[in-house]
Amino acid sequence: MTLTRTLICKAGLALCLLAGSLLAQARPSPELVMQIATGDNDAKIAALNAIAASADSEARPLLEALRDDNLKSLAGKQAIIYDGETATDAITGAKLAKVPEELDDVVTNNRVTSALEAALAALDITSTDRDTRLQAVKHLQDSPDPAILPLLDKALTTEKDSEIATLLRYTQASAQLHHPDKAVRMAAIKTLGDSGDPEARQLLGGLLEKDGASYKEADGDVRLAAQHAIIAINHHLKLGEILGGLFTGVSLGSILLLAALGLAITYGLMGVINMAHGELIMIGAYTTFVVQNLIRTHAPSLFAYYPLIAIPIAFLVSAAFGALIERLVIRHLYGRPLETLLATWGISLVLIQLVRNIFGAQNVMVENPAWLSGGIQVMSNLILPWNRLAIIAFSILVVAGVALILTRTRLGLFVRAVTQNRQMASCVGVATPRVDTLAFALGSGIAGLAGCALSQVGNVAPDFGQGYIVDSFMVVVLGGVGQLAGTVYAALGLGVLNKLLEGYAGAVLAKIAVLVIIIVFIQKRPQGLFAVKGRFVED
Amino acid sequence: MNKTLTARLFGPKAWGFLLAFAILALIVVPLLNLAVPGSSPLHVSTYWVTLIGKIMCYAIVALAMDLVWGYTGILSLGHGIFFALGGYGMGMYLMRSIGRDGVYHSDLPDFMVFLNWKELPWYWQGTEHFLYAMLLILLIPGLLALIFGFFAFRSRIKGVYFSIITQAMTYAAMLLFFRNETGFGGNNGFTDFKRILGFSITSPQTRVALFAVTAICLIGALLLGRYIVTSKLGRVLTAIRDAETRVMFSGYNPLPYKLFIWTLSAVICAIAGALYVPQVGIINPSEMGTANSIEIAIWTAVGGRGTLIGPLIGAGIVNGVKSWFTVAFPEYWLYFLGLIFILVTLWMPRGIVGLVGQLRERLRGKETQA
Amino acid sequence: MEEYTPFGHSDYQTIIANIKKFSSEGKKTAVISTINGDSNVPFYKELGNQGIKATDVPVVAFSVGEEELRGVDTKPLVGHLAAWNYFMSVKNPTNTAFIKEWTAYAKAHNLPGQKDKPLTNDPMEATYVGIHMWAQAVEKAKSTDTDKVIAAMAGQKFKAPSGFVLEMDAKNHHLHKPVFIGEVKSDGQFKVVWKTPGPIKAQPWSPYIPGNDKKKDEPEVKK
Amino acid sequence: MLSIDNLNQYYGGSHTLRGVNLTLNKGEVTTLLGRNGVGKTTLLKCLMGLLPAASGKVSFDGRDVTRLAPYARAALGMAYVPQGREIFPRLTVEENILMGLANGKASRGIPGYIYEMFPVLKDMLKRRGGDLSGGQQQQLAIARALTMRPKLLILDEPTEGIQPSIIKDIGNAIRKLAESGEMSILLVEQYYDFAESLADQYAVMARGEIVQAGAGSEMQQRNVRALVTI
Repeated sequence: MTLTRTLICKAGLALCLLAGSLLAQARPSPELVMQIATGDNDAKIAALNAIAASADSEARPLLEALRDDNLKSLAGKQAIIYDGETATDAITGAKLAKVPEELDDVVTNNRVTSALEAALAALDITSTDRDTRLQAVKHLQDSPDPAILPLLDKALTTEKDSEIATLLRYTQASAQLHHPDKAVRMAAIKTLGDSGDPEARQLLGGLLEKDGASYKEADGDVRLAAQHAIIAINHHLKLGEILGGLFTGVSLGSILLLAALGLAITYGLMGVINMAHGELIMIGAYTTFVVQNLIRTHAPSLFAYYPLIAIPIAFLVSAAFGALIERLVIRHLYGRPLETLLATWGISLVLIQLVRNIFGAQNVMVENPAWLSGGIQVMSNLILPWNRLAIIAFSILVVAGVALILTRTRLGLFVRAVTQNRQMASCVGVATPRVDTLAFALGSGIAGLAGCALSQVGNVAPDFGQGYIVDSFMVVVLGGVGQLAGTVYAALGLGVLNKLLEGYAGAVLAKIAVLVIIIVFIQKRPQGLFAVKGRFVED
Repeated sequence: MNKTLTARLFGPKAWGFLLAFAILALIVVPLLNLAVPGSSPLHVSTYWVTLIGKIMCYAIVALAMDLVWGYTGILSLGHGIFFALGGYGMGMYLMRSIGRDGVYHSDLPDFMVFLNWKELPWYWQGTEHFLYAMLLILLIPGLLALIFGFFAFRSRIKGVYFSIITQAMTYAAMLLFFRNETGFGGNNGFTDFKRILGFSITSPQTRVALFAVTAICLIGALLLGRYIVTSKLGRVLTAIRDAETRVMFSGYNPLPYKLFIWTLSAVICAIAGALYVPQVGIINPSEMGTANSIEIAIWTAVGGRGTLIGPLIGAGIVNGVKSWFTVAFPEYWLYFLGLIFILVTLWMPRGIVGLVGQLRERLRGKETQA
Repeated sequence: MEEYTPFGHSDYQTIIANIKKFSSEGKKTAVISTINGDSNVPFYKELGNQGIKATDVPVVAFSVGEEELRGVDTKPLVGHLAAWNYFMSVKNPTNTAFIKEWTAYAKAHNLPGQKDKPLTNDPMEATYVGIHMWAQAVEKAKSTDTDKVIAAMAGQKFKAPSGFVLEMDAKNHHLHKPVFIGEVKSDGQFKVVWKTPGPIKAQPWSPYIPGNDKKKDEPEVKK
Repeated sequence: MLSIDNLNQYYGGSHTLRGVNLTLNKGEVTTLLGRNGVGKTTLLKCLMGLLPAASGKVSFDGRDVTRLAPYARAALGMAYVPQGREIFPRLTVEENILMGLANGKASRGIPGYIYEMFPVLKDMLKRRGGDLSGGQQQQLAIARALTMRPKLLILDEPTEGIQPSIIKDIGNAIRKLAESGEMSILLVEQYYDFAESLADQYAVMARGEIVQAGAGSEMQQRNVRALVTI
């Protein structure tokens, strides 16, 4: 693609030179307009590149019309901008008295869209709005073209913002690699080497290629500099890869932690194997979905904050379901853990079908609000997505919250006392059935929180809780019953281990290996990582 | 309680029932299917023969589950793996029996051609021989159970922990079998069988023969179960279930007992799987799904744990209802199944057999009062 | 590069990272996704949030249609591709009627999800065509006997919502269907960017895979 | 204060309590004696509701409590210091004592008299209950029970396995509590001298029955020692 694009760019450059002065402010020539409206994709791209190089702000209506699917052609003879109401001639800008009937769409594909974005970016590079300029320079960075050098030079002279200026210099350097002046080339190589960008590595690699018998870059010093720059970039990329791997592990760990934390409480306290735990997560996710929809229709201005609003609601809804399950079913099965397991499995089936009947079997759409979309670019090859960062932070908060509840509140004190000696707790006046219900509701509520968080990374469907149940149990069993710290370490450990193995063996084998490792580990330490002697481990 | 119940179920009346069942399964059904014309109201269609045959396989599985859960107190949530391995063992033989009649007319099973395998993997060698395949069906699940059980029981993993790791094992195996590279047909598994021991697998005669073999195996499993639970071994197992620590203090090492019944249960399961595959005509990794294994437990619980007849009744009723429900009200099947799970554990801890016992006791109580 | 995940996999961080690394090595990169079902949602969410745009690394999916996109926020996915024999966005009278019929059905039967946002997709269209063809074959055979209907199926024609008259191959009983390639739009629909001029003959064996030349597209006639 | 009326209990096939009758008075220490396995602890567990009574009646403060759960009895003012202490091993000493306030609607502080009675606990508030010595655990268990401000204090062998100096402290504490006149104390003991020194009233159990009862002052005279020692 790079090669063809360069060729086309050259063609574009030629066109521009023909058109006269580089930065002229005039309507795009009729030839260019017609090329965009009626030419084939290559012609469209050539024309768009030409417009990009000229950075002609007069071309903006034309480009925007193309972007918005408003550019039409009339019988291949006339280019018309039609916004649904009025039609104007794309060349003259004159308004048409009557909207013609037989308008053909101007079809674009991804390559054309790419060129179009570059052209729009070229116009935006001098915008007064910082974000617009930043976006623009990011687009231009992808297609460094010597033709836009004058544009970049001009932008650099006025650019005050250091982040944008760095990007501009980088883009400038990318475009200067074939500059006739050796000093300019050396400087450009240095800039690229410092960037750590994999694209720059490609560009630098191009200098070292041979064109027949001779190198494309004739000067040996320049080639040596390029080689060093490539090595520097490789180091940088390796670091990014390692950090990225670590991040994915921690991110998976935080998800496992959220999913397992509620289970750790219900299992640790009451020895209740709650197979419906996954469905409580699912209920939390559906609650988030409902909250999202309600806010979208009733309070659109708050839409950006809907996940925050959904958090307490998801907690309460799942907690209510949990309390209900405890009161109706689990209460009658204490001391019979295996029966509880089967009964709660039954509950999970009923809940799945219930949600299916209400919301349908298909996935429902839970949108990331703008602040949870995209990611932060930490290194050239390392983007940390906001939704994952938010979940890591959220899981830390939830763990801290649970720890606080357990150590600093009366309920927490009672829960710990009941876990250690149920009969004695009752004898000193703890209403154990109430503590059971509350603790189960707390564990279920945390499952709801997990559902709220998971809706931001995964799909939301009636049976999606099933996907987490085996993993959650592994985390709890590995961590050891009744130990919050054990659950945290087990979740993070499994997350990182899983991702580490996935890098070598692929997703399927990694998953199998993790399961086998857990089974073997449990044989060695049946009490888990951080075992305290609990009553439920024995029976 | 268990002993008296078992004894009662194997009193003269029970032998009579068993004989009646044997006659029904081995003579009456085959006759009604093969000899009575399809137009007659007495005709039992091949659909029913297959369905009942399938349910009998499930009944054998439930019985195997009961030996470890009902009698020994070990709840396995991974019995599906033994069932599936038995099925795969039979499937390998059936795939090889297709010979060159597959879509690609190759010596290799179709899926291997499709996946561009050039030769048979080593573990497929010899599977064209029926007896060797039968040996595999017994040995592979048996060995797996033996090794897994040895380490688990030696570490004194019990109760819920054991259940969870059996679930993990089966889940891992399912992922493994889903892979095309594992050499068992990936997610499609094995299907399109043509013949077994040279007989066409779809012919009504073969189907009835398979049905009869399944019935014989079911009766055999029942008699074997009876022999075990009424023996000294059976009493030790029940003692392990009720108070393992006390058994240890009485000088018994529970390990060999648990290991024996666990491995035996796995092998019985595998036999059921091997009988299941030729009747339904397909085996794939979904048999190892989490839900399948848990359902086995519910069949046992519904019928009545710790009794021999209970699991058979449970498997029959749940699966019978399932075949009817999933056709008549597919929307509500999960509600029904879920509620069975909940209600049986809450109100029928001894299952249907226990319920019958309770009713009988109450009736008798009234009689003596009167 | 070829990667597989377990069914129901929900963590695509590593795979997306691998795709990015692959594409950053300067090769022109496209992704062919055969991900099925629910896993598509986490895949596309991760794709969007990791900043992979269709303009850089287009993803062509073989089993992502209108129904799958229902559960995804499509804004970051605009421009990714899917190949099907039918898209809901295809404009022709048969399709308009088909959508209208389905909308009415979903509303009348109070189908959860569908009643608020009725969607049609390729598998639905295929079923619709299939059932109609079967009915035609039954009429032709004047029987529901399996073998007679199979014989009558050969060469059945039906005007499908895709806008073409589909025909069942008389010999191999596959359908001759058109192929569309669509780009995801922000509303979860597809913009058709390429299509075959008409239905193409069904070939079970791709001629582009070596070794398939010996495999016959049509079964030998049974004796 | 507490009256036990024809209480019967069965465990498995055996009849563990046979028609037990006993009345405790306010401001008095009642000691219950008997050899091992005669049903003393079973009786206490029935009193607290940890074991169900098969028949008979337990009334406390004029209320029938026979079917109440342990926590409901605790709320009425019955406190139990079981054999083996059964403190919460992984709660701190402070938290263990605070558990005595579980009944209260709001959490109050630990009452000061607890530290006056058991000064050793004050220095160990942050230690884990399980890390304490046997005698300290015993004091902690009594402190926990007293925090409940009970009307009836039930003690099961508080001297078992405890060093003599602490036994003395515990004896003094019990005496003081009885003398305050607000509470009735039921003390199960095998250590005869200790029991005799505290008893206002005594009862002797054998094979699930109360075989002898009377005023504490008569114990020596009626040679109770011979009934309980081997």
